Amino acid sequence: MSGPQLFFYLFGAAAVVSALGMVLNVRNTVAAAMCLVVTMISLGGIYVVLDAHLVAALQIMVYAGAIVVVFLFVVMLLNLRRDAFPPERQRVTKALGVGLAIGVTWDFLRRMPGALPTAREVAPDFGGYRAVGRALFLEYPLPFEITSLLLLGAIVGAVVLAKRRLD
Amino acid sequence: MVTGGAHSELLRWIPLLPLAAAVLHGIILGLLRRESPRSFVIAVSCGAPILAFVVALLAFFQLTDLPAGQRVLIDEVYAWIGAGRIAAEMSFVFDPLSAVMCLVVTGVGSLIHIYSIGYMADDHRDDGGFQRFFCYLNLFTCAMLLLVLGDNLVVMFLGWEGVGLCSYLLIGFWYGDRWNAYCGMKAFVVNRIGDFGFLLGIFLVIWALSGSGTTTLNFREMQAAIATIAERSVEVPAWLPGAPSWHLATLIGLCLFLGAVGKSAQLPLYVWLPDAMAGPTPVSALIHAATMVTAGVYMVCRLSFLYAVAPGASATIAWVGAATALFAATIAVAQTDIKKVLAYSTVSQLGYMFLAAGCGAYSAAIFHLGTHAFFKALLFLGSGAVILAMHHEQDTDKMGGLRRWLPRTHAVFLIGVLAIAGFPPFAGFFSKDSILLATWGAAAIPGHRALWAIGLVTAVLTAFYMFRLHFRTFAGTCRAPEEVQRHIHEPAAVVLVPLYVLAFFAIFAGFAGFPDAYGEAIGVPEADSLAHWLQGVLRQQEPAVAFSTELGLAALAVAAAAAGALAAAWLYVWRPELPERIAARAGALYRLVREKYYVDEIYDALFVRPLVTLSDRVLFRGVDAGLIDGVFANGSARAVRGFAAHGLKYLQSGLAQGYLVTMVAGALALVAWLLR
Amino acid sequence: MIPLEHVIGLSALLFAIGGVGALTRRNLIVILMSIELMLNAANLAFVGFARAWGGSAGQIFVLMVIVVAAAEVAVGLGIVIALFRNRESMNVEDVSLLKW
Amino acid sequence: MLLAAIVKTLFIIGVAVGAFAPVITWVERKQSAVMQDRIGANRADIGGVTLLGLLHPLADVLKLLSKEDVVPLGANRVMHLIAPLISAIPAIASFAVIPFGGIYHFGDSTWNLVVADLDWGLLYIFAISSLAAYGGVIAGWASNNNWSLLGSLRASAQVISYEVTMGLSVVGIFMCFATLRLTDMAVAQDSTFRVLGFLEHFGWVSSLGALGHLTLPKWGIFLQPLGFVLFLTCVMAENKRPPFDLPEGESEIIAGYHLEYSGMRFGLFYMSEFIEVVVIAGLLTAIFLGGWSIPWLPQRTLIGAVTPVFGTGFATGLCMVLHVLTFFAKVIAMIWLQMQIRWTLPRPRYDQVMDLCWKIMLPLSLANAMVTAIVILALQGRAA
Repeated sequence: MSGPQLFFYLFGAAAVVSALGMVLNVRNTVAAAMCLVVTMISLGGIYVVLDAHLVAALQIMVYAGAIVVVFLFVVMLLNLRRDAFPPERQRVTKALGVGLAIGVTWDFLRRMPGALPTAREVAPDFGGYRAVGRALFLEYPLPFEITSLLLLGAIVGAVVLAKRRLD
Repeated sequence: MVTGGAHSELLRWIPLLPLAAAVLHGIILGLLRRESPRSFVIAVSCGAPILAFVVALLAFFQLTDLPAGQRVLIDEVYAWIGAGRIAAEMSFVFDPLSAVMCLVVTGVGSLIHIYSIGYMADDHRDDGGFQRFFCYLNLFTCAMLLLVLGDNLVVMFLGWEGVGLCSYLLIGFWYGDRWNAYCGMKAFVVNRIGDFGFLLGIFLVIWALSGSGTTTLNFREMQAAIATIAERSVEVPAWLPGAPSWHLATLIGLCLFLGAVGKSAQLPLYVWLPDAMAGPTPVSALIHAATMVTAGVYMVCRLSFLYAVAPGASATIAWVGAATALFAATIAVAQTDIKKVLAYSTVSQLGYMFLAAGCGAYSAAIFHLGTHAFFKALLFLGSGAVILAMHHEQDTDKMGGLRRWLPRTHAVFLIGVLAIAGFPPFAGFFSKDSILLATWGAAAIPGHRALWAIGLVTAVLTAFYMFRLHFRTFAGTCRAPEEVQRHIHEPAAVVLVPLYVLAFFAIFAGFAGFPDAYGEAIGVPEADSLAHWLQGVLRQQEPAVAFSTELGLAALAVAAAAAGALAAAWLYVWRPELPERIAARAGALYRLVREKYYVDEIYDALFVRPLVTLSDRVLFRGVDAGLIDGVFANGSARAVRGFAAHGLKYLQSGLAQGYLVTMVAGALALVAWLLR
Repeated sequence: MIPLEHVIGLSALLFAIGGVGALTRRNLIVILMSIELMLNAANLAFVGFARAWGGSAGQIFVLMVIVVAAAEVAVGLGIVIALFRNRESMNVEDVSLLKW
Repeated sequence: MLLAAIVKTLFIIGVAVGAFAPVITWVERKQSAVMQDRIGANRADIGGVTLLGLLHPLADVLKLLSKEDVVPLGANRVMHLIAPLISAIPAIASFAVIPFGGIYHFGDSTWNLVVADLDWGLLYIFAISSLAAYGGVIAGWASNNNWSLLGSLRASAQVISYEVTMGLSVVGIFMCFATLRLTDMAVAQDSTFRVLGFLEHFGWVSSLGALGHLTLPKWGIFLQPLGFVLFLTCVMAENKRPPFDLPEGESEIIAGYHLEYSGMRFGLFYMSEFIEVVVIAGLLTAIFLGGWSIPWLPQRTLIGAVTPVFGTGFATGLCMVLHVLTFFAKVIAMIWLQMQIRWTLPRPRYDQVMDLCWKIMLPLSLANAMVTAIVILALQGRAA
């Protein structure tokens, strides 16, 4: 097993474990958020292994560095220290849901091989900021611009939603 | 028929100037919501028609420069409507006929605008009344000029509807009184009936022309294609005279004449005009005496080429006109409201004009139209001066002896009365004489001698009721309360000057139509300058009457006028106690006449009430409230509500994760289907 | 070289975990985080496919997804704050009225 | 290869953590003393030898190590424990991509004086520094103390806000040097440009004459002066030191997120702040001050000048030593600048800090990027 492969499985295991930690952590929202950070960082590592350097950097910067911080900020702003969520009862529903999820995933994993492309060699700067940037600005300028509109709308929406009414 | 024609871009300015003034006022009042200073309003509103008059004069001089056979100016502004091969252009025509009308409209219109400054000066309501009044007045002038100058029936119809709208707006100008608003509505609704006929006529013309390869609807092309219209006929129901088929021209002529009946207040659609007196007096003078109501006459004359090939329609016009003339004159005899008398007199005089037009004497009709515009405007404005002096009192029962306070008004009013009664040499004498002469000689019309007799009786009645009005107003002793008497005074110069100008024309305008025969007798060739001026445009049918007969007829007419005047003088000056005795003796007849033959009441019972009942019971409560609101709107809502309340609500639990589960299940189903 | 099956498998696993979290947890913030996790799982699949095909389109998609996620978090947390201000609650089952 | 990496890592950690950070604490005390007109740290001594107070850091470390490590009641023990580490590790890890020297060829072997020569080095810095926010946030939350929580709130909002402007303020630099690799940036800055060259370029004057000799090093600070100011402000705000020390503003919330920390764990927070001061200095040097380059003396010129006398090997070695010394000289200057600012400016209100970020710096950085793009396009268009 080569170095990159080792890293892939290590990071993958970390991602799955921390994701489970996030979902199963019923009491502590901040701990759940920290688990999510670990997942994000692990995924960033996996992206590096998969030659997606720019995406990896952005994954860390945006997801780990900004989005989860905002989650934490909100948790702390609302001061959700106390355990506001007593143990949940719907065990049957949950068991069914988890069973269904496992079943579907299993079915998917079972069918998947053979339908996938075989990996090929890629250019040395594949996934770097130059290659991705060139593709982004030369091939996909319209989605890029539309995305900027989406962000503007989100900014305005967030301000309007979270602003305390003066009246 | 006039051929060729010069192009002149002057014409568009004639209607455009008043329109600009109206739009300016509209913007200031409607959008900026403020009222301008009165000096500004006066400058803009009176300036516009005066300028239009000046432009019309310039165009008139251009016209006179042209050789006699080619006197027509055309201004094609833009292509307005294009539908298939039929196109209606926004284009104006200025030929001798529209020149006369245009000068009358702008000239008399300008005078009445100026008069209105004085008449409306005491209108101090806070709804911008002063400016609003002048805005409507300008808009009316614009629409009337569109009607007159329009080069085709469509533009004419635009103006036709425009003047109707302005008439409605101005009759109900003092809308604070519900009665005024009702009168405006009545005028509008009654006019719709006529407009329906007019529209039908236009469609028939379009239908008729589309077969002849004509692409535009202007009057000259219509005239050129009249032969194809004349030879076509249409089937009509068996109960109509002349069934089973009529000439298409007759049908078109009758449809268009229905429009004229509505607009020009002829039997049976005259009922709106007396009520239209609810508007301010300048409006009555401008719209309901001098200009708008003559639009029907103008239209018939403008389409004289059509009526010349439709003898049935012409005969109908003549008889309707004569009947209206007599009918309205009898009503006027017993009215006491000063404006009502004038209103019925207007209806009567319009009947005269249609009588002339029906008899083929189009230039006589236009001649009487012009003179009538002067003396009736004079009479209305004079009555307005009296009403102003009496503090908006219109009932002659409360007047009398006003000569003492209003000598100038009395003088000009007397000139108007003499003119309308037909005393020589006042304007009315010549025009009325030419109509009676034409009727006498119109051999093509069945019963033309009877028509002449009706005209003569009407002349007697006209003289009688006008002098009655004059005596009751200005002669005798004053019946007004002391308090009112103390404040009676002569109106301001701005009111009086237009009266003088109109009085001048009421005296001398008749000489424009000085009969040829008289001219030859005193050595002036072609004395009837108006008839000669109009010769190229109108399908004039010259009566073949000997000079001696003509003189005899004129003498009879003067005698009739004198008889009427003497009767009035006898009853209201020399024996003032007689009228009441006569009224008491002929009680039923007098009441019948005074109550206008109960026509309004009959119409109310026959048409208005059934229609209102139908609208209320069936259309409103049944169709609108029951079917549309109840079944369609509320019913569908109720059905949806029931379905949602008892079925759909269980889908909407409000639990976000329930929705999420549904979504995931749907996605899974989709994936399963894709992977099947 | 990582087999693509493994990348996609990991992606599916993470997606399932996120889905279970979104469906079963009642804490609004955790639900939002679970949705983030699902988006990330999709990103992973995109990156894996991009590597396998050797094209940039997949990575462009990831950039778009990141932007969408950021926008979603901004608006979602704005709603959470507004909700908490009105309801004093973070429990998704407490907000089952469609209006108030 | 691995050995070289380890050596370089040790060198950096040794210099930055072992030498610079402690010394900086002394520098700070001394500088504050000078600025406040007092004598300052001079008491700690070993047998009467005070070394100008240089023994104080040693005493500090001893004191911190020997103090009791208190975890408050009701605190989240695990989080409380790892928070200082989360804050310190990214700071040290940032050094990995900062080149403290150029690339030197000794015969067959090549010395590249940077731990990790990443193609996306600057992005790595941003990614790592964005993680540094967690330290303070977790620390404040885990302490079960309202003052700490307030400090955490302030820290998270401030760090996230200034990260945006920090990224945008160096976009102009990206465009100027067309790279994100810090070693490439340093190489690019190891040259000069004619100050008035654009006059000739656009054809406004035919020849510059003597003025053509007026040159400047092609450093970021000269190409992007506004970018430098913006970036400096942002990184100082990121570091949460005065005047941006709102998260710990002692007059308002006592000590913010490290209120409940004592002993060496407080020491870690304390150290990571100073390590970040060094990182910032290194970053500013690498991006804006030409890194290891000696002004007006490019590497090739230097080696070319020395080689005929002493041979290639010696010339390259001399060059390397001079470059490393230059780099650290610049770093020290930048550290001094930060100290000067820290002791000069008062602390603004929190809303003022946020206003400064969103209403002034963000628009300015956007405008800077746009103007830079326009200028570059104009220059290129002329060349084409």
